[in-house]
Amino acid sequence: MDTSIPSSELEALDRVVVRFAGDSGDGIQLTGTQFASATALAGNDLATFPDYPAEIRAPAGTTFGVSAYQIQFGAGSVLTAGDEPDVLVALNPAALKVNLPAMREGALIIIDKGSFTPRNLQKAGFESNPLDDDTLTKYQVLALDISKLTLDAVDPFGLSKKEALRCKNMWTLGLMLWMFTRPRKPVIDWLTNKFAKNPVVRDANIAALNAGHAFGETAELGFHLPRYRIAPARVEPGEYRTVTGSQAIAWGIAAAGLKAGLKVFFGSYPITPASPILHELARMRMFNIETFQAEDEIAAICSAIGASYAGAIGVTSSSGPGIALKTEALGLAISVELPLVVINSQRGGPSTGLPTKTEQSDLYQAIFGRNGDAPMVVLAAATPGDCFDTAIEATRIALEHMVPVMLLTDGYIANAAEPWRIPDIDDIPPIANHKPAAGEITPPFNPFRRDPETLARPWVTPGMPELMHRIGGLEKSAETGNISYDPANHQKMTELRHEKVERVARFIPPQKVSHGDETGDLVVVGWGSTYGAIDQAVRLARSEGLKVSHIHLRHLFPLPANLGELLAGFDRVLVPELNMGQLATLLRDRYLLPVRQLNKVAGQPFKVREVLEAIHEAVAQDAPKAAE
Amino acid sequence: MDTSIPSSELEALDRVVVRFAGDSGDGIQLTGTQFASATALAGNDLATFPDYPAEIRAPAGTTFGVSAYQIQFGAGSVLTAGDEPDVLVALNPAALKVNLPAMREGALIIIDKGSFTPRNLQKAGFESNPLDDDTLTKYQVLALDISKLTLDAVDPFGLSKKEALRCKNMWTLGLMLWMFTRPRKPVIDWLTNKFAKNPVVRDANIAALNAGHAFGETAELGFHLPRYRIAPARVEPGEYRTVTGSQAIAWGIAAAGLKAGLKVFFGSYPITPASPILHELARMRMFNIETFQAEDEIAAICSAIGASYAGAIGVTSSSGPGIALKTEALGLAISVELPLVVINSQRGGPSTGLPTKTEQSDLYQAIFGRNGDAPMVVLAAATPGDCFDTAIEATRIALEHMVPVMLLTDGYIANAAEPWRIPDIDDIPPIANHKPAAGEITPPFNPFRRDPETLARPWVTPGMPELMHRIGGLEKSAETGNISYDPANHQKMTELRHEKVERVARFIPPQKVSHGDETGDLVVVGWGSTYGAIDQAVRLARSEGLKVSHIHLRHLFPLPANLGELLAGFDRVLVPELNMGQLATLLRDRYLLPVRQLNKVAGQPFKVREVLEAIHEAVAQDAPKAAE
Amino acid sequence: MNKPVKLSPKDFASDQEVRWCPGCGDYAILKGVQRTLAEIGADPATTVFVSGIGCSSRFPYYMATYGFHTIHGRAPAIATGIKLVNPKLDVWVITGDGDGLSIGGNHLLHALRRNVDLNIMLFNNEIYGLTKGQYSPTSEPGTRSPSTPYGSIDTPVSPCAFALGAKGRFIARTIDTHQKHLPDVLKRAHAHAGTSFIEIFQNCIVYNDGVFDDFAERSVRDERTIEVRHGEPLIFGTARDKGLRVDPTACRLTVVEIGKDGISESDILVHDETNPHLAQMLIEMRGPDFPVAIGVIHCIEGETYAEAYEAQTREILKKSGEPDFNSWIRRGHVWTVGKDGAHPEPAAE
Amino acid sequence: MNKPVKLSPKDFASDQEVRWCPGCGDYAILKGVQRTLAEIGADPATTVFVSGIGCSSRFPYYMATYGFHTIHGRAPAIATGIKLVNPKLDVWVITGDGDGLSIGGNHLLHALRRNVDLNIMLFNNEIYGLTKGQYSPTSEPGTRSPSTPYGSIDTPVSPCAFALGAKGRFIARTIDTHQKHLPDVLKRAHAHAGTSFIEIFQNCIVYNDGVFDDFAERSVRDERTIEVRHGEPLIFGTARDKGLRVDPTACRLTVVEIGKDGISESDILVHDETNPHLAQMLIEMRGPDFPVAIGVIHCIEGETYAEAYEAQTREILKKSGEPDFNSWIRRGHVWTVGKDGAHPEPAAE
Ligand SMILES: Cc1ncc(C[n+]2csc(CCOP(=O)(O)OP(=O)(O)O)c2C)c(N)n1
Ligand SMILES: Cc1ncc(C[n+]2csc(CCOP(=O)(O)OP(=O)(O)O)c2C)c(N)n1
Ligand code: SF4
Ligand code: SF4
Ligand SMILES: [Mg+2]
Ligand SMILES: [Mg+2]
Repeated sequence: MDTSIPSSELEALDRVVVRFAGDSGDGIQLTGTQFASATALAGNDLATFPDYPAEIRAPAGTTFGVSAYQIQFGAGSVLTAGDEPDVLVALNPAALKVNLPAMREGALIIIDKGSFTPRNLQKAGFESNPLDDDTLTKYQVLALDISKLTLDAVDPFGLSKKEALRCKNMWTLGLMLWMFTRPRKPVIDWLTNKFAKNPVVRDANIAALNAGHAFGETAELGFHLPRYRIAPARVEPGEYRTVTGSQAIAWGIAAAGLKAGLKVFFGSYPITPASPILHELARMRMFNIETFQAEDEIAAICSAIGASYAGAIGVTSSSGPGIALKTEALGLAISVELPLVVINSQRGGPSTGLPTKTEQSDLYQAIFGRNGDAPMVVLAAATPGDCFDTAIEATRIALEHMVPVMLLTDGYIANAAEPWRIPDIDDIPPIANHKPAAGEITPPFNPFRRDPETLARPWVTPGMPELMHRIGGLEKSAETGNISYDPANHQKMTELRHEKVERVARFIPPQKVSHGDETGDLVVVGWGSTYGAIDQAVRLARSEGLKVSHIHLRHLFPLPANLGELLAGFDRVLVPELNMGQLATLLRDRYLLPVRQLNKVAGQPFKVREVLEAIHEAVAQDAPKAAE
Repeated sequence: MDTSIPSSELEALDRVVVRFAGDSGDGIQLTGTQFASATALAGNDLATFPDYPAEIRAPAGTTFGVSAYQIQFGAGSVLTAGDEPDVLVALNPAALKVNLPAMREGALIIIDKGSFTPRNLQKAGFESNPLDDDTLTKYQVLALDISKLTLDAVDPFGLSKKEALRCKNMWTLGLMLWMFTRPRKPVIDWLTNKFAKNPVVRDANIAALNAGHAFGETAELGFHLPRYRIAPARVEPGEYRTVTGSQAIAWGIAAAGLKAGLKVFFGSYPITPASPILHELARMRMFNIETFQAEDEIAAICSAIGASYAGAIGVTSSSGPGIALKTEALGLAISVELPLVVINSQRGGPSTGLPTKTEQSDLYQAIFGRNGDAPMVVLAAATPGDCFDTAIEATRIALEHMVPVMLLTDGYIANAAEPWRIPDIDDIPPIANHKPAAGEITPPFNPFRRDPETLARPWVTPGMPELMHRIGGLEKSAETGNISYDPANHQKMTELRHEKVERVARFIPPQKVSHGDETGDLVVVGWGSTYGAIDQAVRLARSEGLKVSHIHLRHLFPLPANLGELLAGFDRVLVPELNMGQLATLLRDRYLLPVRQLNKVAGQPFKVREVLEAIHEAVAQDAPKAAE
Repeated sequence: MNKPVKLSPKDFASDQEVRWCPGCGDYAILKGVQRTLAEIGADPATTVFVSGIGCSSRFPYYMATYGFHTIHGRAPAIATGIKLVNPKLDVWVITGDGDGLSIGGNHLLHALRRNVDLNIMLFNNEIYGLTKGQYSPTSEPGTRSPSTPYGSIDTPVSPCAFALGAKGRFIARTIDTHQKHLPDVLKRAHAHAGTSFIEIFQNCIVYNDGVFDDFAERSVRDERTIEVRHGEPLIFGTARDKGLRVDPTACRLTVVEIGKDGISESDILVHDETNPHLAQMLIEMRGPDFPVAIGVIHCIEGETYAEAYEAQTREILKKSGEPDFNSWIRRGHVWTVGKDGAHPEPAAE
Repeated sequence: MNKPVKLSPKDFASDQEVRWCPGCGDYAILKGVQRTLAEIGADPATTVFVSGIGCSSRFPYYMATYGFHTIHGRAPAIATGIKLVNPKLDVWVITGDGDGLSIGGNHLLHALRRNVDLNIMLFNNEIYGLTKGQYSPTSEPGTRSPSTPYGSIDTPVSPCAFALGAKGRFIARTIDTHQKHLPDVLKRAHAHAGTSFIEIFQNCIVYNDGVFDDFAERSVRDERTIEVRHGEPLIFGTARDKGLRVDPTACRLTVVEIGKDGISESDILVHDETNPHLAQMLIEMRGPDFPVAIGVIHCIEGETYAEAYEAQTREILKKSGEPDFNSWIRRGHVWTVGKDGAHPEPAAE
């Protein structure tokens, strides 16, 4: 174990990966979030990866109770939370145990040695104290008694020992802010606000924060602490904030409602990791948003269908198991051709699976998972910020094409934060819909008379005089809207429902190459939250001189009209996915291309390295004959 | 209109298609079923197609209230109910109206002119009486006042007019039995049995039947009635009966239970066209079968999962919308790796769709329709009789591989009847399972320790001493079965679940060519109830000299190991389906073959002609390069 | 078409041919509903019928109002979405004993407890009509049906008892063919703000003919049912000579004869539709010893879900003032990057 | 391991570390259940715990019996399958207010009315614990939670009232930390043949701390609850000086003071657990005017589903004799085709 930390006054770094880890009771997520905020304010680009246990409060000291928050930040563009941390903060033995395997050799590990009691060591499954044996020889270790330092710092406030130790995270945060030259003020503001009603706790936390910072500054040890400076990133001018995918989805839906001039009705049932969207929208009632916590996911989607039928924008949201329950009702929405937005924040499956972990394994379900021929539009968001735009896009398609739209995100982007250039609502174009103006349609009225371009049917809602009609899930006559068992009509309506969805492709922008040239040896095709990892891997590969490009799909069904052509410009196609190969199926079915898969189903995002290795392997192979 | 029916004493025919049609109140389905029974007893091969309205008893005389029953029978092998009827029996104007478009020129139409009242004509939408105008010029018409003839025949029994007219169908049946030289006795036996408690009605019906027969025999008209003889089919020796797909499924499940030596627990919720399976199994309690009508489809599958967990064969059954509701629970069954048989009697979709019509549009849902990576075994039955074998096969796979299995049938085979060589239960091989013998496993017990060949886990059920353990839908450690959030473990378990299903391919017979050579210009690949139409079309095509073969898949997931090789032996692949191209997706994904689709989504089975035309078109095209 | 001042029942009939079996009790209900709507002066354009799946659920097709024939069991959930988005609509839910109490029981429970202002009519024929006669959750034990060829063995659920247990605030019962009673009950239901639950005994002539004949059949109806009315004594019988009382120690209802044992009309319990305990006792009554209670058994006022929601929204808007989306998404830490793309150095600490 | 003659509560603890929040009421329930099983001499090999999803539903992992942690809301349906297939098993269902009464309400209803012999323990903490504190169908109106930041507006469902409306035949209540009361109630539930429904007031220390303190907290418990016992007068209060009576004209319960206005113990209503009307009144009681009823509120005997099923099966088997599959599939018209593949000509008619 190397404790002689090299001294370095403001060592300049290009990018750093820091991982905070501790017991779920240690307030790690708060620490991480605040560090991220301060980092954003320091002008760095960043990406985060919160990773916490499924238990609300797992028993203290256990490995399964470890909560972690990883952040990568830097002077250049940062798109993932980083493969391997440069710095680990471990607030107890279990946190060290769980996170050590992820560390690169030579990384800096900051440890609260005060928590390394025999009982905690045993709970973490250490046979001997890693501070005393050779467990940590490959790393730089800074073992401080953070517990004691915190207790000393907050001593004046007369807290109980338990309460006092709760400030440990702020002490640690103070030290980290010093180490990476981040401002303390936003954290102090936040504490002041959060504990407004409890001034003692507020002051104790601020004192701990300041003490941690002062510790760095005064370096009470026999050695110098390292200190780093990471230059601000150069980004587009504008106002910025950090945003998580859940926030951005909620705001996107709200913005779409405003731009459509319609009420948003959000029917949902809580489920991890989808609930934060409900929580955010529930607070936004003043924006003509009604949230409804239904009795289950079926009632949630049904209430949203009812809302759409009545003329609002019906939205429902869940994750895998809940989306599964919505399957039957989705068929109804498709059959009666009402606008509807269905958000799936994917998580590890099958079944209850890994509720707090990320995965992309619901693409099959989104595209194919219904009885009958029941095509629907499917979109996916790529980053937390992209959630805002994709939510608006989903709503736009739903309203302009009178179709249900599935919007896929996942546990990773739902929780991860990134700096986001805050849009101006006035810059967002308005969204049209198919409600007839008064008198525009006169009886006899066929609810399935279609717009010739989009094939959308008119959106006649109860309350409109003289246009009373009946709809339902039985097959309807294309001519009258009445029930029809006629074989030819069923054929026609089935084809119309397909065609209507296919036509959406005419109204979406052509697919672009996200990075790289329009032709080359290899194209890496991704979708959803793997954006960052693929982008960085492709950039690295290109910097090695490889002819690799990156295409990232927002529109998964229908696929962009020009995608086939684009793919034809490359010798090989690599599809990395956090599933067993679901987009791969789509591409093979549609383009008969021999795509190569990179599949990871571990509840974790891709590491850049994993994608890069797959690129190397793919390029090393003989190029397949054009049409093999 | 040509009323001069050519006389012909026992004209010999090779095969005939007869369609009975009338009001839903006319007893058409009974008439058809009895005619089919008598036909089967006469030694012909046959296939039937019952086609009735969704309403229980639609208002009399309306077109949507028309019920029809089509039967094809012949001296050779008969696999479909026939494209176009040679004979139509129309018991009211609406029946004529609805069915006339399906008739070929020159067909014989037998009409109850007694029902052609102005009111009925109007309800059917005839502007003038088709018996008087030129509507029927292209057909041979035999217009009898069947109503009056029936009333006369049953006059002695003192029935009300309404009751008396209910015997119309038996009069008609009597005439048809005479016309096609079928025995009357089975019908008389059946009537005797059915109306045992109501001798007046019994006798009236028998009198009507006899009167219809006598009418043919004595030919009270100024012209001779046609009479046909269809030689018996030459078939494998054995005992025969007619069977519908629903019966055969029920019996197959029951047989599998007996051969496995296990209780069958059948949890179901009524839905068209799946309910008859429940009805048949409910009667079979003495065979250690427990049926449970649950409160909904979710409870139905959950009760079956509970039953499997407790050591019985859990089976559940529904059609599209109900299967959709089972999606989430299916994920649980996949996750906890319990045996389960899920039967989907497909019907027209999406949503409520066309409940009484047939379709094959739930294949996507069966294979892809779940959250998470959740592969499951999918089988499909090809004919009513094949339902028996496929049900046994589904149960065998479920038990021997400890997996849920989806078995697809559809409204067509569920209701259609065909002669079936009755098996001997003693000839069916026993079915093994993974329950440990007492003492075979000793603690510590890992519920996910797998059989090295099948990867099946042991089936330890509550009540077994000392092997207590906990399972659930959260991810489990491959080593201990306890909850595990470990990334590498999730990867491993996901791969194991895939591999386990893929390995089923090692235990199923290699795919055979159903008809034709192993190589050629074109292979027509089908699945499910389209078997008959494809078989006959391929035979016709081959008789024209075309190099066409037919492959019919029972195993849809995993696909048979040798299928790719087989397909490679043909220049082109044609996939006819009663959907928009779902098997086509599977084949393209798996084999990157440019398959040609023939899709019909009209709630009706394929006509042989439709498949034949598609074969002609496919063969007329340039053969694609091997790998285009 | 100009809206006529007063519509007749016929004006509420759609152009679709009615497709129930001849003799089905649903026809009588349809007639009663059309009459009720005419009598209350309903506007077809603001009236919506929402149903699930079943014979009963075909109902909306026959009404010249807005109509949504949805999926099995889910009508209350869909109707909830409709009503919450547009509280001005008159929303009627049509369901059956299978649709509402088998697959749809949970949605019924939650609509009732939330007190969404819906009028829910449950056509109870104690059978699954549309799927050809399987027993339903309201079928009597011993019911032989295609799915219970040896007789059913489960205790039926009582729709009104269930509704009461679900905190239903308006619970009523009527009979399909009782054309004097049915519209009156529907009018009360319509007038009630909040979820109104009406169980209608409906005869399925094909699969369960005459199952309610012991009390609903015209000739025995007066003797075997009791029409309860708030504030009136609970008297019944063709001769109006029988009444109900509570035995306080046994905490149960008893039937007494007026004029016998010195009992007079004034000794008879007066119906109090606001008392849930009395409601429970009335709901449970069944022959041969007790009459079957019909009419408005339970009715208490209370804020509806939409009312509470709107009141809350007004408060929120009062506090929030004119909401500004741009500021909403700028709450918390926001920083500005200048034209040159450069970021101000963090304040030296 | 040889089965010990008598197991201790610890023998019912599995080797898995318990993962609830420190201070969660679930710990007390776990302890109470382990004690109960030891005391009734349960066999871990024939005992099964089935649960849905929620904090409460993690319960099975901590029991050294068979356990199935299923999916959200569906435990009663899965448990039904288990029990019907193997009636010898002791099947316990663990559910929460969200699991059992939100998504799972329908299955609870049907398990109850069918009278499947399950012991259903509903841990009511009036909140969604596992998903981090959203309000639940049992939350008091006005509950502020992440999904109701302005306060909830719906009327909560009362678990026991719901169970009663669902024809539940065994309905009881107890309190997580009431370690004398809880095992007694569980023993009664276990002894009861048929569905036993037990609502347990459970404190969620993180998201709904102290929500039952007004009656369940140790210091007020005796005063603010009434432990009902069949055949005993309904007396409560630390001084046992208060009791319940029925007002026959109002058909409601009233609280009276013993020793005041000439009221003595003998005037107090005696608890009759077989009376559903009394049960309803007891269930509805809530402070400040009434004590909260705990204990076995309602219990009536009746054939269980499995018993009825088995009795019916015995009858069927008696009639059918040794069943023969080959004959079963040969009922109706059967014909034989000879070796030569030829078929006998139909009898000339
Ligand atoms: C999801 C689903 N499950 C099952 C069905 C089949 N189904 C249609 S109606 C019905 C029951 C109808 O019974 P009820 O509600 O009593 O109505 P009734 O026909 O008696 O009026 C069933 C089981 C369906 N359409 N959808
Ligand atoms: C189908 C489905 N929907 C939603 C969820 C998310 N979820 C898990 S537990 C829960 C509610 C738990 O509340 P409760 O039953 O009261 O249990 P508690 O945690 O309070 O003990 C929810 C909504 C899920 N796992 N599955
Ligand atoms: S089956 Fe019964 S409920 Fe349905 S329409 Fe016919 S009579 Fe009415
Ligand atoms: S969240 Fe509440 S119910 Fe869940 S474990 Fe924690 S204290 Fe218990
Ligand atoms: Mg019904
Ligand atoms: Mg709870």
